Amino acid sequence: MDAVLIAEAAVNGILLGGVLALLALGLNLIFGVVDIVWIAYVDLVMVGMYAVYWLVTAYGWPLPLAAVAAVALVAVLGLLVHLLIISPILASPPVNQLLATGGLLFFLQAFATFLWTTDHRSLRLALPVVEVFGMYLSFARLLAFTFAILGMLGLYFFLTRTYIGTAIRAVSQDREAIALMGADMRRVYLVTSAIGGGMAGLAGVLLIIQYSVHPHFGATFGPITFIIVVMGGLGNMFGAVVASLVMSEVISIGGILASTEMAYVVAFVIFIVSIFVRPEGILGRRE
Amino acid sequence: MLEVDRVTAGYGEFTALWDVTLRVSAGEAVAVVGPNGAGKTTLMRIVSGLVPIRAGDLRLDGDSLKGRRAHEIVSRGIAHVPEGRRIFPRLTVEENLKMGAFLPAARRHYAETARRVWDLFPVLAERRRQRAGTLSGGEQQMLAVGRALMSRPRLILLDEPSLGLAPVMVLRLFDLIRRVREEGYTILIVEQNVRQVLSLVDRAYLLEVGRIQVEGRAADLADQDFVRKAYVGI
Amino acid sequence: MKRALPLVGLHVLVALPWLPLGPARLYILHVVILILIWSVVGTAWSLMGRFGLVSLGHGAFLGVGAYTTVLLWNFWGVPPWIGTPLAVAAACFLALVLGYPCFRFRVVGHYFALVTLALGEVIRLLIIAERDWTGGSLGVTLKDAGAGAVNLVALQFADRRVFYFIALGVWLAGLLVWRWVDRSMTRSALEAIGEDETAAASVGIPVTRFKLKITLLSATLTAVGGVLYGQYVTYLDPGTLAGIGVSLRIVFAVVLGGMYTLLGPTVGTALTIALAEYLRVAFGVRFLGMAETIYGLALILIIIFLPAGLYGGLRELWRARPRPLAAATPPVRPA
Amino acid sequence: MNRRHAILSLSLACLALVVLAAGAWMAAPAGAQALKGPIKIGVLYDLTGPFAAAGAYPGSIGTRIAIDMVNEKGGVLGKYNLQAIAGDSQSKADVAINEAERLLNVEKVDILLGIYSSAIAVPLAEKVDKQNRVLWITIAISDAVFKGRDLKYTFRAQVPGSQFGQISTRFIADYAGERFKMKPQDVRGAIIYEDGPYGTGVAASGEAEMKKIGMRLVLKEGYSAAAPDLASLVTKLKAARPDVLFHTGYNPDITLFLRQAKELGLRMKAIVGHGAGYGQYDKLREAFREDVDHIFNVDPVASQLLDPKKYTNAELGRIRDEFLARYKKETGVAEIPPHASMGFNNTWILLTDVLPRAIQKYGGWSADAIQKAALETDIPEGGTIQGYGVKFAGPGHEVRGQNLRASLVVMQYIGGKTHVVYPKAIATASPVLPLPPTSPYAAR
Amino acid sequence: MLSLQNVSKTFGGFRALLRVSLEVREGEFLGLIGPNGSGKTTLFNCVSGVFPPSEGSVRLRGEAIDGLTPDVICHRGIARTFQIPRPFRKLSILENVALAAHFGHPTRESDAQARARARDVLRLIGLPADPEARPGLLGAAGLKKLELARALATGPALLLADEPLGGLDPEEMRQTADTLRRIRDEMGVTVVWVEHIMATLMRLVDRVVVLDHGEKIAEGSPRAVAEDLRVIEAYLGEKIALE
Repeated sequence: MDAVLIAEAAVNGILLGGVLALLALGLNLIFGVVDIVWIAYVDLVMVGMYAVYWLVTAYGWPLPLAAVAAVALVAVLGLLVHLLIISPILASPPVNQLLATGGLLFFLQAFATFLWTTDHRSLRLALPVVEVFGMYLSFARLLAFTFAILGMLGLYFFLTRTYIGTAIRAVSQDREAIALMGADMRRVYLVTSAIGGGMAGLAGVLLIIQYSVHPHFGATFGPITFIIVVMGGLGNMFGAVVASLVMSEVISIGGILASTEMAYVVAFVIFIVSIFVRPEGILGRRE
Repeated sequence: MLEVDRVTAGYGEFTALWDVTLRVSAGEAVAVVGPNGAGKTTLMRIVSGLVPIRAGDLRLDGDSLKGRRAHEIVSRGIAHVPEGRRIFPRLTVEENLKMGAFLPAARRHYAETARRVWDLFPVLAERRRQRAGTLSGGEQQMLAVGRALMSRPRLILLDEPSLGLAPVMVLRLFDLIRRVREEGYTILIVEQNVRQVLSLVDRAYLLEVGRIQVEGRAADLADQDFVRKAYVGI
Repeated sequence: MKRALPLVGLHVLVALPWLPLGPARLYILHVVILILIWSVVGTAWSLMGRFGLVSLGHGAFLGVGAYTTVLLWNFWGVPPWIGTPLAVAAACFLALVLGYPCFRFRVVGHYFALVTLALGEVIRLLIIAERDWTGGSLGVTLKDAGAGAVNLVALQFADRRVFYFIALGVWLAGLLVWRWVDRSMTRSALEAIGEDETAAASVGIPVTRFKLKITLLSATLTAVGGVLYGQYVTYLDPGTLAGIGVSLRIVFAVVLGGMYTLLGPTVGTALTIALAEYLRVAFGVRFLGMAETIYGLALILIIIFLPAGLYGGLRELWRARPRPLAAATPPVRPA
Repeated sequence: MNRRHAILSLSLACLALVVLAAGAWMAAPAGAQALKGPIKIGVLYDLTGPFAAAGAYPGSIGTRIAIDMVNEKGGVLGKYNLQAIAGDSQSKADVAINEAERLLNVEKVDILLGIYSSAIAVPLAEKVDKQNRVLWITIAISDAVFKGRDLKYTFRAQVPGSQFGQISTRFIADYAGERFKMKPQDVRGAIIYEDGPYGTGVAASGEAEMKKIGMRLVLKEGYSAAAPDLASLVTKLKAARPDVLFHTGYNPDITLFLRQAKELGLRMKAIVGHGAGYGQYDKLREAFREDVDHIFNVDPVASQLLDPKKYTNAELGRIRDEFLARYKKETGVAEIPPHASMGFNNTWILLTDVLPRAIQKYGGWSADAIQKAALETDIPEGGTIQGYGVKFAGPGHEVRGQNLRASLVVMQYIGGKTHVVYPKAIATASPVLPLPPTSPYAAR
Repeated sequence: MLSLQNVSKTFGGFRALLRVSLEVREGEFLGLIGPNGSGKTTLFNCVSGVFPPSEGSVRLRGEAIDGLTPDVICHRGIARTFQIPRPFRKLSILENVALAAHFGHPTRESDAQARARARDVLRLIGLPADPEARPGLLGAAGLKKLELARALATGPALLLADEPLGGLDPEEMRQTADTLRRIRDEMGVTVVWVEHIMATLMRLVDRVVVLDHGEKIAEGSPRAVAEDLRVIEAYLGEKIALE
């Protein structure tokens, strides 16, 4: 394989990693703060993708406006998920929590099928091709990467510069102590779920410009997102970003050296082994 | 100011406190001493709303706090420095203090309160940008106290502040608590370190196996043999 | 009376192929066979699930079971009589390779679920990646043995009543295994492990070995279910038999029915399959996806309001109805 | 009731039932059929899911139009009305199997007709045939459906997949000297395919043909039609630097591939598609606009492209025009996809050739009557609206049930229109080859 | 019988035990005391195999047992109770104990035998509750007794009892303490007893070992230990020493 092509795959891997990192951060936030794995998290992304798709193709909205609306919509959805599903089972065994969000996954997939059938739908954007040093970079991915980075920066500033954001970080470190500070846990959870939802919405926007959407879209990025979150370490934003980049490189370069499926196999095996060796994540801390 | 009125409480099937009555007046410093497992920490957690009351009542300035959740109790002016410090290790020192001032009322006075805390604990001011987890045990305990002060409380609950600290550090810590007390805060403190704490407070309660055994002025309790007996057994 | 009810049920099941079901007889038989096969898998899953070992990767055992026998037959003509033990062995090997380190390093709860989820995906992706002989993403068809309606060597039968009885037998065997575990010390031990590993170990229960044992048992039964599916449907595809999708489907059917009761998994499986078929038949394309929408919702509601599952929950309610004298044991106050 | 008693009674009951039933079982007859209509036809296509947009849906419309047209004339032979019962296989084989069970055993259809995807046709054929029922395949092309299986009641007038690879390779080889200024042996060909029976079969035939001609195969790679991303495949192709890409796939994957190929700058002299997703020109054009110009597609000819003078009788021309008019009216599309023609034509053959003979000669539309009638079908070249003739392979033949007279053409999309460019004998235009510089995929 | 040599245990940077050496004699009733966080439970965990010691060796009758898993150590004859009762709540009281009776031995007895022995143990411990009831119905005292019954059912030679009196009222305390004594006297089981209720402990044990900050600071007869200045410092604070 030509070195330029490998470099090209590596760069495209980084670009994909940006969006994966965004997804992982959103899930990590919820996982770390509310301590529940939303199995259906990436299916919220699917909803966001559909939202953009329909607003643009059926209602003729301009893409940026549709994007903002989709982010808001999925944020509200995140809020609802927490209110309706998560909060009644906060005290249930982890198994039940996992399964309730799994039920949500079924519901979202099936309801999307019901509403929109299983057809693959894509925005027909005519985006230019970018050529740098003989490498071809997907403009859609560049765009997505840029916005993913902006989204992450936004999250970073929110979490470090605001009271509620700092409280969200604090919750994942000591959920009882934060209540002693006078923070209402219910509110912290709600805000976290809304932000997690918003991140999923943003990821949806960035993915619909690259891929077509269908009701089972969540299945393509769901598993990889979970393993990135766990590998990066709970509550560790930096870890999530690093794990995303590592995994997307494995997938991207593995894909050209073997096949896409084999690359994913390698990624999953790396994950399984890493859980045995370092259950707290590759960059996690031992608690 | 604070009245704990014949309170019974526990976890699951386990009853940790039986019929405990206790009172703290404004401006007073009161200690609860007693051996391990006596229920001291549970008592503190009841006051701050972390453990529900089964029977009895809890009043602040005459208003019942029964059934209130922790964040509501903080807003009434009670700050709890929990056992084991419980600072947020991956937040900076300053962010920890910010969290202490989470209540909107406290937030408005953040700068002013923070200045008082920096004055009280200069070592924290030096390390304000450091992650709290990297502080030494004593510094972490100071941070925990400072963080509690940030909510501008009227009553501070201190749960085993000397636990796990080196002897020298314990001395310094008690000095600091004394200064906090001199600033006019009302204090309810739980301690194993009996001699130290009795020199600090006005009154004390001896709690043994979930029940108040003795109550009295600190100076009177300090010399009594049964305190030693409660601890060492003979 | 209590004995009689299951007995009557069993008689009905045995007689089913000859009951006057009208013109839809063969179709009903087809659906019942599918229910039986998936119930075996669900029962197998609940062997682990009820003790808190929530696997989201049972698709892996299912897929390995089904593909091993079918590929052995298609490529080398190895009959399923030999293929099945090999498939079970392969599934057990997989369970061992994953289970031992998991249990040794105490990977539990969410992490166990996610590790098994990854395993399910690994198997699904491997099946797709090895497309030259597994048929890739769109699946592989079992080679026809030819030679008439009944082929005992190849376990292929034109008459589906034969399959019906095989499925019924395996299903009953699965229930027996479940009950055997339920009635043995093993259940108490696993229950204890599920609640508190440290405490369980401290009274001498070899935790890792027991978890491994139940995992192997579950994997075996799942693989047998996979073999059965392959032989009956004669067509395998990675989406239906491996990966996260089917793994979740198994879990949800069981949770829907209830994993703590003998018939819970079967009831859940029957409900999900019957509902999907009913909606498809009754409404065709108009309500596409409605079946799963309904049971997605049902799942959420059940987990919130009836954590013991539909069957388990109803049974609890039934049991909790006021009973004469002896039943109510007053809480004993220690002296 | 004690335990032993229970077991005893149970086993006795079982035994009794088995004995009682044995008679009924043995005697269960296929059933003599009274000649009373309607003739029930189960029509099974993927009305939803990825295959729907890749051609199954247009195929189902074609089939429906054929049935409507026959019914409007009073039915088969003017007196046996047709009743179509639709099923949706949702682009999933397991759903297809359940739907087939329902159509055959609940709806009691006499004939199961349709099937778009080879992945569904392969398992289904076996199952339907075992139940001694007729499966009439209209679209699925994979050779694996018939090869070596000796199916008695399964028929397909549609072209077999193996021909796709042959004709596309020969087409390129024939034009290599003239257009590429290369010997066919120097042409670098790459084959990519969806990994189901359809793609695999087409790819295998293409590879065999390339070997025969001596063309250089620089990459042969399968991929999952549901793959989330094909960027790595594009990169591999870039590394292999093919002159010609032979691609077989469905709609979603082709869309993804063409998009990523453009983004990543994959350049070639020609892209040749093989039916399915490439046959859905309107969908591709919707997604890529003029980017899809000059891509080739191998398929049975879309009937509107044929010169009516080539039909053996004039009636066929009128039928074709009627079908085209109805299809356009119903869907409003400008370019009718080949799948619509396949759905129509292959249903039409059953309704107007096989069924009348079965009724007249073999006394009805039982599976056996249809089977016998189908084996006697003998339609010459030009005798169907897609131009090919029909003669089914009989017992003992390796692909028993397959139409041996089906044929394919190579089409090219030029400026929004489809033209037949190969075989040269029936070409309506000369191919644009290599890709002109206006194409984003053109080698520079 | 049990011998610890220079046992240390660190968690991350935290030293929970520091070079603790300790001998438990056959048939002894040993009290292990120390303030909160002095490492008593950590010591039990190291002995019973919950985690291996970071350094040092643990020997039972001369055989090294450090690094073995808890079930194996249990089979070797060491049983323990937990400070906060950890009953199996989904099992009945009898099942809780029968499980221990069944699995506590390397050679497992039959289900029926295990149940019979479980009933014996429950009687000995004096747990009069309905044995078919769930542990949830027991109060704090009942749970503490169940802990003890479960440990005892494994048929240990050495019993590590972690605060069996915590949370009991005085009458219950007296009973439980008596039971402990009887376990030693009548069954010949060696007992190591961690307790905060000093009055009771000091009255009953043969010998006391005191831990503070993970180190052994004193050892000897109850009276001697109670008079020990270092012990008083450890419990009441450092003021005397600093004055």
